[in-house]
Amino acid sequence: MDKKIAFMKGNEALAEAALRAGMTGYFGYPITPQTEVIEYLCKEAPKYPKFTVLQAESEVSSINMVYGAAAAGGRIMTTTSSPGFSLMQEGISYIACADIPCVIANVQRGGPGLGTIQPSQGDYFQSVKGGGHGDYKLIVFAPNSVQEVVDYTYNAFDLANKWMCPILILSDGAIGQMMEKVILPEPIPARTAEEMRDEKPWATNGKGKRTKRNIITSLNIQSDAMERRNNELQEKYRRIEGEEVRYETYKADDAEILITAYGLSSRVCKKAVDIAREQGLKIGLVRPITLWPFPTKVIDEFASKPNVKFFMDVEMNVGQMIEDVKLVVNGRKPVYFYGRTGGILATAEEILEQIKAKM
Amino acid sequence: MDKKIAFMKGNEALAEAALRAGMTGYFGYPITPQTEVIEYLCKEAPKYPKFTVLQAESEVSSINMVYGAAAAGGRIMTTTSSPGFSLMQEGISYIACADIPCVIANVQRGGPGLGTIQPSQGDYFQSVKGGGHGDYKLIVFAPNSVQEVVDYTYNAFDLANKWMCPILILSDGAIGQMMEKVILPEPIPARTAEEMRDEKPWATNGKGKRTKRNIITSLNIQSDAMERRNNELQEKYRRIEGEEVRYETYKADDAEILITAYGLSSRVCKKAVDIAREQGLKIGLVRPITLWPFPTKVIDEFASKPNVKFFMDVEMNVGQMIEDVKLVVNGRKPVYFYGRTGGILATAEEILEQIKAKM
Amino acid sequence: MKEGYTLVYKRPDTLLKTRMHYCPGCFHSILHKLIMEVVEEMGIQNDVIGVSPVGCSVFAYDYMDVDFQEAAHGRACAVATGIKRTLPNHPVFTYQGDGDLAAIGLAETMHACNRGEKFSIFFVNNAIYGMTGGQMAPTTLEGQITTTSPYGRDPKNVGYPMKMAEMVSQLPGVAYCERVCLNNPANVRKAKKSIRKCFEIQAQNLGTTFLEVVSNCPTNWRLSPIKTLDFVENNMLKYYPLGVKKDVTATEEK
Amino acid sequence: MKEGYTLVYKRPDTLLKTRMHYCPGCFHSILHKLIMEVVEEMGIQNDVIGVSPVGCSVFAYDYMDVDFQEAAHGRACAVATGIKRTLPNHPVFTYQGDGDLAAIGLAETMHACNRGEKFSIFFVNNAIYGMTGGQMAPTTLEGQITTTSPYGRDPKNVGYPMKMAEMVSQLPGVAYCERVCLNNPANVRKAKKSIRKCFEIQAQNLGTTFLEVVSNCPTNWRLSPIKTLDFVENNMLKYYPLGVKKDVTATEEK
Repeated sequence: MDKKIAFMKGNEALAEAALRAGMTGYFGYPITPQTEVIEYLCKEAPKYPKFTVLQAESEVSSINMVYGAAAAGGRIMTTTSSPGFSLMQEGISYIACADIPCVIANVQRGGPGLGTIQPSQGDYFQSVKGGGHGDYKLIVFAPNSVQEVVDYTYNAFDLANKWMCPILILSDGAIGQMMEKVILPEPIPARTAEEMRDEKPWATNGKGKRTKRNIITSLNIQSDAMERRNNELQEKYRRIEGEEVRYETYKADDAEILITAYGLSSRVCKKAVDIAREQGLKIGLVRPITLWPFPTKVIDEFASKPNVKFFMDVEMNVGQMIEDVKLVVNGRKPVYFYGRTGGILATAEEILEQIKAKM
Repeated sequence: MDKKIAFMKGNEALAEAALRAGMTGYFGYPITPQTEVIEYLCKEAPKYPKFTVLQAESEVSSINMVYGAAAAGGRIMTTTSSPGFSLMQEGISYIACADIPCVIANVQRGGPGLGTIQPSQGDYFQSVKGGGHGDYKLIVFAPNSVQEVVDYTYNAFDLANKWMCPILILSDGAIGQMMEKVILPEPIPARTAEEMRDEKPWATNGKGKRTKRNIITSLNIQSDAMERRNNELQEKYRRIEGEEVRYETYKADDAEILITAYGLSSRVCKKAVDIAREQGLKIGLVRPITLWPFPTKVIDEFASKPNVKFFMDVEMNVGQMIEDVKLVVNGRKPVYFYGRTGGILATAEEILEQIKAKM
Repeated sequence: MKEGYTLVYKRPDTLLKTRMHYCPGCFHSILHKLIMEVVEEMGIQNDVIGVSPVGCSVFAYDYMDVDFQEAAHGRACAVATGIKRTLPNHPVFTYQGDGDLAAIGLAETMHACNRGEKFSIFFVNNAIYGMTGGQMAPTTLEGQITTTSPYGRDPKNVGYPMKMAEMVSQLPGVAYCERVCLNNPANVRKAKKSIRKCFEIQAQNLGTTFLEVVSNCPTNWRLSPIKTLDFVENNMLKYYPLGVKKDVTATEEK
Repeated sequence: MKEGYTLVYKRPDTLLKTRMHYCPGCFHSILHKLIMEVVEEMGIQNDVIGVSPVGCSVFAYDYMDVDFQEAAHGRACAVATGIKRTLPNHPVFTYQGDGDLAAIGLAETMHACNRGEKFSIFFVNNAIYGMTGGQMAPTTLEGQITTTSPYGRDPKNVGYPMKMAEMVSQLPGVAYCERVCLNNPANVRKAKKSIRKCFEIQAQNLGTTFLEVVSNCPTNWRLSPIKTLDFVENNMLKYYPLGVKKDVTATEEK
């Protein structure tokens, strides 16, 4: 079992990538359109003697199982979809405050409420601004293909360990359900108990030979301690902003109009760019891959360019990332928005029409 | 029992105002620093034969009891504090999508995680951008005194009915715990069952003489139905933005420097303005009372004024409302930030010092 | 009706003439009809409020012609608590599946029953998650294959199936608790009587009424509708014995 | 130790020499000590992982010198499930109050017990919310006055107190379940034996071990420490009878 080419559904590829990344525990609750993740893991589990998969009684419970398992030193993941992600917000706030590395995937569906099981990007704010209480951040990846789901999931476990921070893979029901060809990365050999202890000297895995016991908590009852905790978190976040930004530009160098889009909608936007270029229109795309940390610098550079006329933000919601785009552009250029909701994905032609109306 | 002057704790005043507003049901779970609300209501309940108060088993449960009770036509409230507010996010998303009027109060404490029981304004994003999944909004009031807690709570029930929308009273542990003199408004007489039915013809209170039964749901499985639902919500939100903005300005007319602050921190900022004025510094304050809809127009007007040099946003968090201020200012003037966390409230002198450093 | 004929069976007026989305052979449609027959016979159509769950019966309101609220997954008992405490004179019922009532909603279910909330809970136990496509439920039988127990439910790893009727009947707040089944005409008739009993005891404000309905799932059990009857008889009813688990009115009569 | 003296009692090394924040007369400190004595005597100090709840014992990690994780309110059993499934060879325990375990955490508690998670649950039942200042708990006695039952708990409105030990002992996943008390030296000694039994059965991987510890709350009961002993004896223990509710090892011995 090593590097391998396969034709897989997004959700199953996500599960396989996590197994190959040496995931030791998965806790989740069924919810459409991401239930294939736990189904795949239950089927594959016997091949991985050091891996444990458990269907929790709810998403509130699964995120807290993740909290416990990851604090104990495991490489741990949960996945869910929008309403379930809402239920996890308290737990995520705890995990972020306690500096616990873990991986969460939200395969978004249309909201608000029970909504629809169709794809959506309605949880950008919840994911990027903090759906839970207090000032915290998750590193948020927005893959736009099954291959990227695999790559970012595979790397997420080590990245989480590096920053002592939960990583969120924010995709949607279309990416979760569609089948694409993927190159699966080489499996990481399972760590021994000893290796796990060495890798995570902070984990609550029994005092062992340590001279001091470990405590995992998010409680800081004294104001000055709590402020210190917040300052430490913010310092860490500044460092992450310096090191972990990822984005893609597409035919953007000479563009006069820049589309901003992420995840599923960025694929249609690429097509819109191609059509525009055929028509001689200088349109390009900036695609944030990390939604937080946000690719501020590259958007700032485009906003400064004299030949750039305006930005068009395209999302599958009523306008969420546009706020972050506007905060960077800061009045230098107009920033327009086009979005569809309920699972409807704008067509390339539709997007182009919107852009032409602003030209 | 009519208009009355009293000296009351913020949380008890909130409870009393809700009773005087004709609240018919309260569902909540104990959490510091807002437990006095349910305690007060349990004590007062026997005086109100048509009022029901119930201690729920959790915040997940209490918000869903609110959903049921408000859908059945009651005037319903719940209150909580930050971690409990996170647990309510799924339920709030359902309530918003189903157009159900109700009142929620979040008496904020310091986060993230279990954090501290000290006051905070760390839940601005969660409250204003939508802590739950999907595109929805709550009308958010940020009172800065016990009197305002009373006034906005008292009016919230009718405002919720007017817009078929949940209203959030966003205060904090200091406002909840402090005692101030308040004028309590006249009690609204309890409605008869008949009046309740007439007032809310959409409620699921039994078909009765209606020709059609009522259904309350947030499920819109078909994409076009879900998009229609989202469009209706957004249209409603545009109308709310047109009609419901509330703010206060303080010594702002001739100000060259404008502080933006809400809730508890706005009180210290007023003092900072007073000190500044004594020193001959033209500093003023813009205080959003509704955090959503945000007072865009007034901030926009100040941002256009040639004599305005910059804005200084002051919050008890690491910088949340500042994004909304910046989105309005849109690059015309610098917007700076000063915040403390963990329950620590910046002093007027501290704030003034920060402003002077930017002058 | 034609002259000379006696009416022995009719579709209740409380059941909308809509084609149901349930799979062929699924018991949901029978239970929908029984509840609506009782509602019609008791004359409570204009008073009653139903609460539907997340699960296969999420669309229950498309079929039952009474006021209805759709609850978040697992929260039907919390929603019904809110309704009933607002409208104490109205009959209220929840209609919930096993994932909804026994997994994510267990706290809401147990606490509503413990408080003795005066509504009726119709709990459809088909030992599997239907709408999400056949995952293991808290009530999935030992050894039963589902998409999340692909090698059969292993109690050593995930515990034994939960006997909800037995569990809630222990709570003092529960006035009536029975387990029924819809696998043959005799049981269907019995179930209907029990539904009526739930509403009657609810009207007397004696406490929570809880009816567990052992059901089937042809699609996710991967059995023909006929064969599900065998599985119900030979497997489900062996582990989930039918009968009244609690009846405070019977005790009072003694 | 001085020559000629025999050691009959010492502070366990597993208990940190920190002044506890508990109110005078509160049983928490006794239970902390007992658990740490057992941990020391069994020699598992370097292996064990504790989980503290939200409630008065949120700071348990300040006193017990073992690895500790603080869980969100009600989620200790979910957190412990995550820990134990990651480290199946390590002893794991939760330490929870009644609001935490029986109100907000009921689903997590019942499901962990149903799955037979191999950790020990130490459940401190003092019939009231301590840290938030004396609100009604699921275990508050009938008629008992709390800040949210100011006229006494009325079972007709909010249900009867929940007997958690009896409830969880019904679940097949539970290997050992007992209710103990700390109101006199004999009971303290018994409780210590039961704590040891929990850890021993946990080590044998037989299922969940659950110890309900009937406790007191001088501050919120508004009674002097001495008078809480009377209340425990005359009120708590009448409703919450002590004793072993389940012991799979006893059954095996028969």
